[in-house]
Amino acid sequence: MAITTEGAAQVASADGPSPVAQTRRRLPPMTLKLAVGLTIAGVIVLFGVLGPFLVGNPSTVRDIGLTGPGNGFLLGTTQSGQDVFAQLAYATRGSLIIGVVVGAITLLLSSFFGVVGAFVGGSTDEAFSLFTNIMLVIPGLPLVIVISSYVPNKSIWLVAAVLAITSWAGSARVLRGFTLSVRSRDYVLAARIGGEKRWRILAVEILPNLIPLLASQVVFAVIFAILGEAGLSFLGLGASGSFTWGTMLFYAQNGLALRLGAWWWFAPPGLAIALFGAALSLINFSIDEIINPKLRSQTRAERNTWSVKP
Amino acid sequence: NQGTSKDASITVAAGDITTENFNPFSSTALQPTLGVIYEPLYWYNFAKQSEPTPVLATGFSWNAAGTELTIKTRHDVKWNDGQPFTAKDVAFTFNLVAKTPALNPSGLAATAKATSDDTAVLTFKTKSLMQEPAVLANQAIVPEHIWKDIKDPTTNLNKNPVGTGPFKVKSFTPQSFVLTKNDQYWEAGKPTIKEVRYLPVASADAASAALVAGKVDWASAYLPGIDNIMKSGKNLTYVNTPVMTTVIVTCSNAALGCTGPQTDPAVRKAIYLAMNREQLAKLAGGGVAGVGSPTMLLPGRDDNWIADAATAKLPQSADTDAANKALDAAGWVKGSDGVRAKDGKRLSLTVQTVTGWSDYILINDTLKQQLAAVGIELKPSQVSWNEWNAAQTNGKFQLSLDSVGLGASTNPYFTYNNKLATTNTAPVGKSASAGNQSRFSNPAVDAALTAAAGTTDQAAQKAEYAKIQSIIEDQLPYIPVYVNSMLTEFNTSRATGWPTKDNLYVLPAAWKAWDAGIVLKTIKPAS
Amino acid sequence: MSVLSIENLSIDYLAETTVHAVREVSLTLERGEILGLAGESGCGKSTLAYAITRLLKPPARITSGRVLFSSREGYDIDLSSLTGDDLRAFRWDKIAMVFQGAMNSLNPVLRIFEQLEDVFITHRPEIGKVERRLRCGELLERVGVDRDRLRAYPHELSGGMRQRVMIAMALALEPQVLIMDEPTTALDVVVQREILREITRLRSELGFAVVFITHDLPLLLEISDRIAVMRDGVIVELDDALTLYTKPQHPYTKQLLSSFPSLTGERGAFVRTGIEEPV
Amino acid sequence: MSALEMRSVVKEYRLRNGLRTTRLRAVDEVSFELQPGRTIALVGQSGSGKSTIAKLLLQLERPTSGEILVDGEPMQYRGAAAATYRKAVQMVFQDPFASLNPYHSIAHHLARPVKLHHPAFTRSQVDERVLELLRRVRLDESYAHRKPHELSGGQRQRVAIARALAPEPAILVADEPVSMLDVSIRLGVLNLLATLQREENLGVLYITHDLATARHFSDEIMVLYQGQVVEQGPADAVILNPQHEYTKLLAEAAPAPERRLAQLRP
Amino acid sequence: MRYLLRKLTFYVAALWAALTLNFLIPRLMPGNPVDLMLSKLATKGPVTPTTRAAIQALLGTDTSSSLWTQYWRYLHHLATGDLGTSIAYFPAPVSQVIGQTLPWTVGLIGIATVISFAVGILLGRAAGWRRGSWIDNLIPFTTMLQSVPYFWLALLLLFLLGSTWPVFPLSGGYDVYSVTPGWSLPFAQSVLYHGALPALTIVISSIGGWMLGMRNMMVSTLSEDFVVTAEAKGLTPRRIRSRYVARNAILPSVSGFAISLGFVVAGSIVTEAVFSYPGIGSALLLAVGNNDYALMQGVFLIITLAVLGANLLVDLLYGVIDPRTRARS
Ligand SMILES: Nc1ncnc2c1ncn2[C@@H]1O[C@H](COP(=O)(O)OP(=O)(O)OP(=O)(O)O)[C@@H](O)[C@H]1O
Ligand SMILES: Nc1ncnc2c1ncn2[C@@H]1O[C@H](COP(=O)(O)OP(=O)(O)OP(=O)(O)O)[C@@H](O)[C@H]1O
Ligand SMILES: [Mg+2]
Ligand SMILES: [Mg+2]
Ligand code: NI
Repeated sequence: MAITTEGAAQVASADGPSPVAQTRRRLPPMTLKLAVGLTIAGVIVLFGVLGPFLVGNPSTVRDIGLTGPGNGFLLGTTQSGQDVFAQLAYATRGSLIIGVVVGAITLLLSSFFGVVGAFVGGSTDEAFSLFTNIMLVIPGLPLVIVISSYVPNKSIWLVAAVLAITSWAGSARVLRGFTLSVRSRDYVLAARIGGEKRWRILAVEILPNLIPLLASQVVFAVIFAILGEAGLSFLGLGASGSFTWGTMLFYAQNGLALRLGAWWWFAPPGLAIALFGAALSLINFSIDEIINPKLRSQTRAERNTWSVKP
Repeated sequence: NQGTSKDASITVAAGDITTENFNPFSSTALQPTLGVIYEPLYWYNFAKQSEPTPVLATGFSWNAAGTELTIKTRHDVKWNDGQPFTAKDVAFTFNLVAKTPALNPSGLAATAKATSDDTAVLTFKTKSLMQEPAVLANQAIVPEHIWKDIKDPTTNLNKNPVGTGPFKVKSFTPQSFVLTKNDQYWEAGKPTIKEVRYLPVASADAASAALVAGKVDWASAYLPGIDNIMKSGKNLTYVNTPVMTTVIVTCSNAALGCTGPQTDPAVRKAIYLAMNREQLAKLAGGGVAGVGSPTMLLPGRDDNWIADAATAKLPQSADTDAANKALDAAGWVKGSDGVRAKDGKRLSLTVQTVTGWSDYILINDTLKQQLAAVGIELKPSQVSWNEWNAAQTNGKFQLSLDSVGLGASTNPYFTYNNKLATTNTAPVGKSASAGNQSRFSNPAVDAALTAAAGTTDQAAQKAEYAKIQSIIEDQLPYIPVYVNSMLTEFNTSRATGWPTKDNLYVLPAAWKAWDAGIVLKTIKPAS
Repeated sequence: MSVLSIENLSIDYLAETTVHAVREVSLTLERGEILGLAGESGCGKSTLAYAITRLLKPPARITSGRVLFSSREGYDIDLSSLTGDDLRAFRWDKIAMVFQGAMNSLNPVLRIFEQLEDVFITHRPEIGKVERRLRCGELLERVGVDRDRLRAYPHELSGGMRQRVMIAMALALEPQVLIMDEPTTALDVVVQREILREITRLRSELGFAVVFITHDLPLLLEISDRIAVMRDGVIVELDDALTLYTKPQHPYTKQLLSSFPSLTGERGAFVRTGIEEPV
Repeated sequence: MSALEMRSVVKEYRLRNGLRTTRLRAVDEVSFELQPGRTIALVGQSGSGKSTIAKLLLQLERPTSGEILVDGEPMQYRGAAAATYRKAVQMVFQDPFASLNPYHSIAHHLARPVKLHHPAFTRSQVDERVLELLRRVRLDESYAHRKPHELSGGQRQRVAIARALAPEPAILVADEPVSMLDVSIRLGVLNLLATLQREENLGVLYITHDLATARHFSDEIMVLYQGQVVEQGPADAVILNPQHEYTKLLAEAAPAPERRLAQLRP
Repeated sequence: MRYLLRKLTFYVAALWAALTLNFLIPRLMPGNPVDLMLSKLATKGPVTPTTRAAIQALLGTDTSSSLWTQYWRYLHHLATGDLGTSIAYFPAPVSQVIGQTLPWTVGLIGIATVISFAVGILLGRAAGWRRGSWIDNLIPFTTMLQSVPYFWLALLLLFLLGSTWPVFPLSGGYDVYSVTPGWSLPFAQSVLYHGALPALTIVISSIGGWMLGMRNMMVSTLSEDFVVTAEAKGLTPRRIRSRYVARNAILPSVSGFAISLGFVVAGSIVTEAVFSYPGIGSALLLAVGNNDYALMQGVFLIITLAVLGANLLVDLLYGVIDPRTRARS
């Protein structure tokens, strides 16, 4: 949210405090927030990757109906006796795939339209930036709703693609702003004078400085995608035939899980999204602090003291 | 806070309240327009096999050629503006429909004449016995003195509807509208409810919340775990009236362009046999689905139309042996992956349903497991309503879950004609919106339908239907699964006399045209 | 008569490795004098200035010493004892400061007069609105900026003008000490010269003492009464300008003095010889 | 390649002021000639167009009108001629903090131009050359693997100069190469340049607003005022005997401790 | 001139692109309104082959003429302010449907957005001002609230505060039983009461963004030189906070706010679905379900205009609130 190009412009001049720190200068300092974020995200990713191998078929129906946790079902069963835990494992995988795909496409598109456009400059930049701005004002959700109601038999890949297409523009704009500022820095000009090829200047001189910003944009895109997919699914327009946190919630809601007291069906997918989103936000806090080192400095309240050591 | 005199007013859950539209010819008219505000000549109860109930008419007769229908209308009926209702209004209504194609979705083509104040004669160009239900029970009668001045009856919103029904409009806002009792109603002592409020309730969740909170008295929504939900509120009851059969529509006719293994009758038969309907009804039907019939009719209600009592009901458990045998005989051989194949083509079928129709999705999930046992691979797919509908009408599907809708009356002719007649289908790629989406075409069936349409003799009709039944039980263009539940919930604290399991005097769904009027004039304020 | 005396002041930055930015510095500032503080970049000049005005931010930490302010009215204040409202009232009223980058010292979204008036509203609430506005105008004119620039936004002024506005603001309450941290770097020589003239003129008019911080030794030699040379947080030499120029004691001072060419002097051997490079 | 010449070069910038755009003439009809082995100092007020002239020479901007001649031929912006030209001209940027990429080591900054200049060099040859360059600006090899932020301003400045010298240019444009440094470091850097210039017959355009060093380190001085060259001539002549008003003002304003100390002396 | 031209190009191109998309997308969707209405009719009673023509006559849809003709007709109608007739709300004109639903959406989501912005900014200001205080430590939690799926939170709150402890009403825009719409106090109270829970859910789930943004900008601004100067001037902390720090820190948020106002209409869909709120989002969903081209196009048009309008507002507003942009490029 708070990534303004202004703040971002400081990356390049963020001089580390001491040589000791230089080897991990580009890595976020390990704080409590980051540790918690990485741990939660790690656990969820692990669950999404390995979980499906450890659980049974999530679609298997059983004649036991809606039952609470226990009896070999860690999180109980749905109305039709499907194992909620197994569904959660597959859903985690599905949602993560959406997150990753959207993250990747957003990265590609926003780098292309934001970074390349700003770097090449001239009419290319004008055109790219016009296109980006138009994509930015074209309302995303309704577009997604309409597109996804158009496409037959939506797979999660498709939902991810649709979400990505409607969401890259914001980060492209942020990246463009920052690239413009980097592009005219003296060291880029120096590389040009030195006779470097253009692509090499882009790849070697400019991109590394964009990494924290790109990382934070991708993290946002992932959160956005997972939430967006959940919202679409809630409206009945999400991926069909595959498990995601969103479709799980949709079926739980359709089955009146909440009203029937089946919290074990309604709560886990929502909490999973919340936890994962929160973990990514925590990670993003740390990335933010690299992008804008000012955020790292300490409290103002400590200032007005004359602290003489005895 | 339910109105001023609590005991005399009830609230009904409506779907979406869109436009203030009480035009009985409009397909987007508000729920109570048909039946509550406007009335038909006769009323048919779909909940059980019964004689038509006279409403605005007191009798009718056909001429021998079946081209002229004479209708006797009721005396002492007044429009709610005080003008008397006569046979002229009936004649005017049918003439209006006949000369305005846009008002005429059921294709009525009769010209009408009032021969006296209580007699109207409808003349058809051809023998039209089967138009009877459409004329008698599916056309709201409108007052001539109002509608003769309406320039465009198709788009008129008719904001102050003048009808003969038990209620009239009191007030309207897009978020709720209120009907009030018609004091001049023709049936003595009815209605006794003073006001009926319609409230938009968009989802099952909202309906259950409103019911439990006592906000609505009458709702029709499929509520999973309905017994639990009914328990959590006070004075709640419900009835289940399964009347619509859930079927797997198959694109069955290769001659009309269908492709896929389901064009082989043996495959359809195998699916029919391998189904464990008990499990399906329990899991997908939520335990409230009814047992269906291979004739696509309703066991119980339609028993007198089913030729062979032995086959009246669908088998409830799976007969895998028979299914395997049928497939073996047709040359489908099991491959190494457990899926059968023939001529290098795997026995793999895609079944489509609508995203979010959770019961149908469950049918697919369950069926997939059940059919795997006989070597059929089922691939469930979920699509939007639009796509599902487009695929089905245009024949771009293999299997599709749908339900058989209500006909014009309980006479099987309407179901069979709709679903099976060659005239109602179209080649793949063309829209078969008239109803025969399985692209089924069989001269014997067509002949039987024509014969049945040409007589009013029920025994003769039954004989024709028996021919059809034996063909479809063999061909299975539609594979019946079960009879889907139709749940209607009531709150008995403000009104009593709602339909019950034992007294199904109507098909009680709140959205059902015509029946709603019967319910509202029958119920009484709770003491 | 000293107006400010710094005794044994040490300041550390508690960063990943502790930086001893200022070590045991003792200094006195006489009433009405210009004290130049010279030294290479990063030697602790700004840190010292910030400590005097109690503006140090964490991770800076004062580890020893104190700063005494002797008021014109005849009382002494130990700056370390000031807190809260006392500290606020003291600031600007007694010691004002002009910061290095004038372009960043002004709030970009407030008009010049609003920022000048702020000082009066806070420190001299008894002054009425009309009078306040009048004084702001006078202040600007005093530093040679037209009165009608009061309504301008900072970005509408040139760098030199902004610097002058800052000086005007610093003079608003007629403080007894003015600290100027590199007020003229980033300005071109002509503008720089004008501002220096302004400061010397105002000093003799109003009689405040100035701490003038810069790394430009020739500049200091021109305007200061006394000069302190700082290196690595320590004041290595402190003397009046003439003595320091003619008889430098510390080798670092000597090195500094030998390394700037004279504008009008002989070109001599100094030119393009590639003398052994310092540092 | 030997000589570089500017002939009535004009550079205009478009400025947006709200919804209007105005034109700013940053360089106005400037002409001069830079010969190998000579130094021209370019002095003037800030904003007078000094850096713009440098950018024009380095093809970072194109003149609005007028022409730049390379050995008497009009400057090429594309093709082989442009490539050889780019190799021959190098620049030291005004700000040593901005001209090094914080992401790369010092060695990277120096190795790239070397590699581009001698594509055939092996890795060890490149390394050797990098160390030689570092030694030349009197930095030992321990600096090679440091990142820019670990260097002082003077050290960075020297790295920037080393980088500019790496492709063995014929002409060096040094844009206020010493403005950020204090006097002691300043002199060292200038002397280094002077030495290299003598040894390699380098043509130098020395941009500064420090008149004293301009006088002592260049053959010729050009005074720029609002984009125009108002005075041009041998260094001593311009400083000691300024003709134009603005040059006089500059000379007047330059710090001259002697003057005041003369007053202070008892 | 060039700048103005560029801005103009942007607005014209964006408008054109949106309008064209608007036109194309519904037409690319599967099914057409006639088939759809037929299928819906079929569930109510029998339909015959002649029905199709009847419906076509009724809806007046032309799916036969070329896309180009349709496109020009569409643009022409738009230019004359004719948005066509809705199918879902047949025979109401689209403009009437929008007129009837838009005020609810703008009222609810608009007010919620304003509240969320105001509270978020105030909290962010406090958090940035006192880093490490309890308010500041709240940030991770408010940010987490943003990662909770909105509808999940809303359903949960609706269940808890609507059904379990009936503090808030379950659905609708006002109490249909006791008040009639109009400019009366009871109606206003009822509307506020019904809007409270939906608004609360929006505020809860969006406040974190404003708060974090403002807080980070506060922190960045705090280390600006002019803040140090203000402190050296001995100004009171309140004055520094409001006139020096917050006044500068809020600038990026203000443009974000204007943009988010533009997305009010678009963002209403899920809220209205959960709370059965009678706004334009519900209308859009209904339109999608009914292949109601005209209504969808109408709603899109409103959304696009709102967003473009908000952008224009930002362009204009920024010149006012940030004096620097008035002169600088
Ligand atoms: N926040 C900080 N954390 C760690 N070290 C710091 C910090 N701020 C300053 N220093 C160090 O303290 C020393 C003194 O810094 P200071 O800013 O006082 O120097 P200066 O003499 O004003 O330099 P300049 O002429 O460049 O303004 C420097 O070595 C600097 O690196
Ligand atoms: N890219 C640009 N766009 C618009 N104006 C520019 C641009 N570059 C420079 N200018 C303007 O051109 C004029 C000359 O700028 P230039 O950078 O050449 O000055 P300079 O003499 O190098 O100043 P300094 O001594 O401060 O470095 C200035 O008024 C500057 O604002
Ligand atoms: Mg400093
Ligand atoms: Mg310059
Ligand atoms: Ni130590």
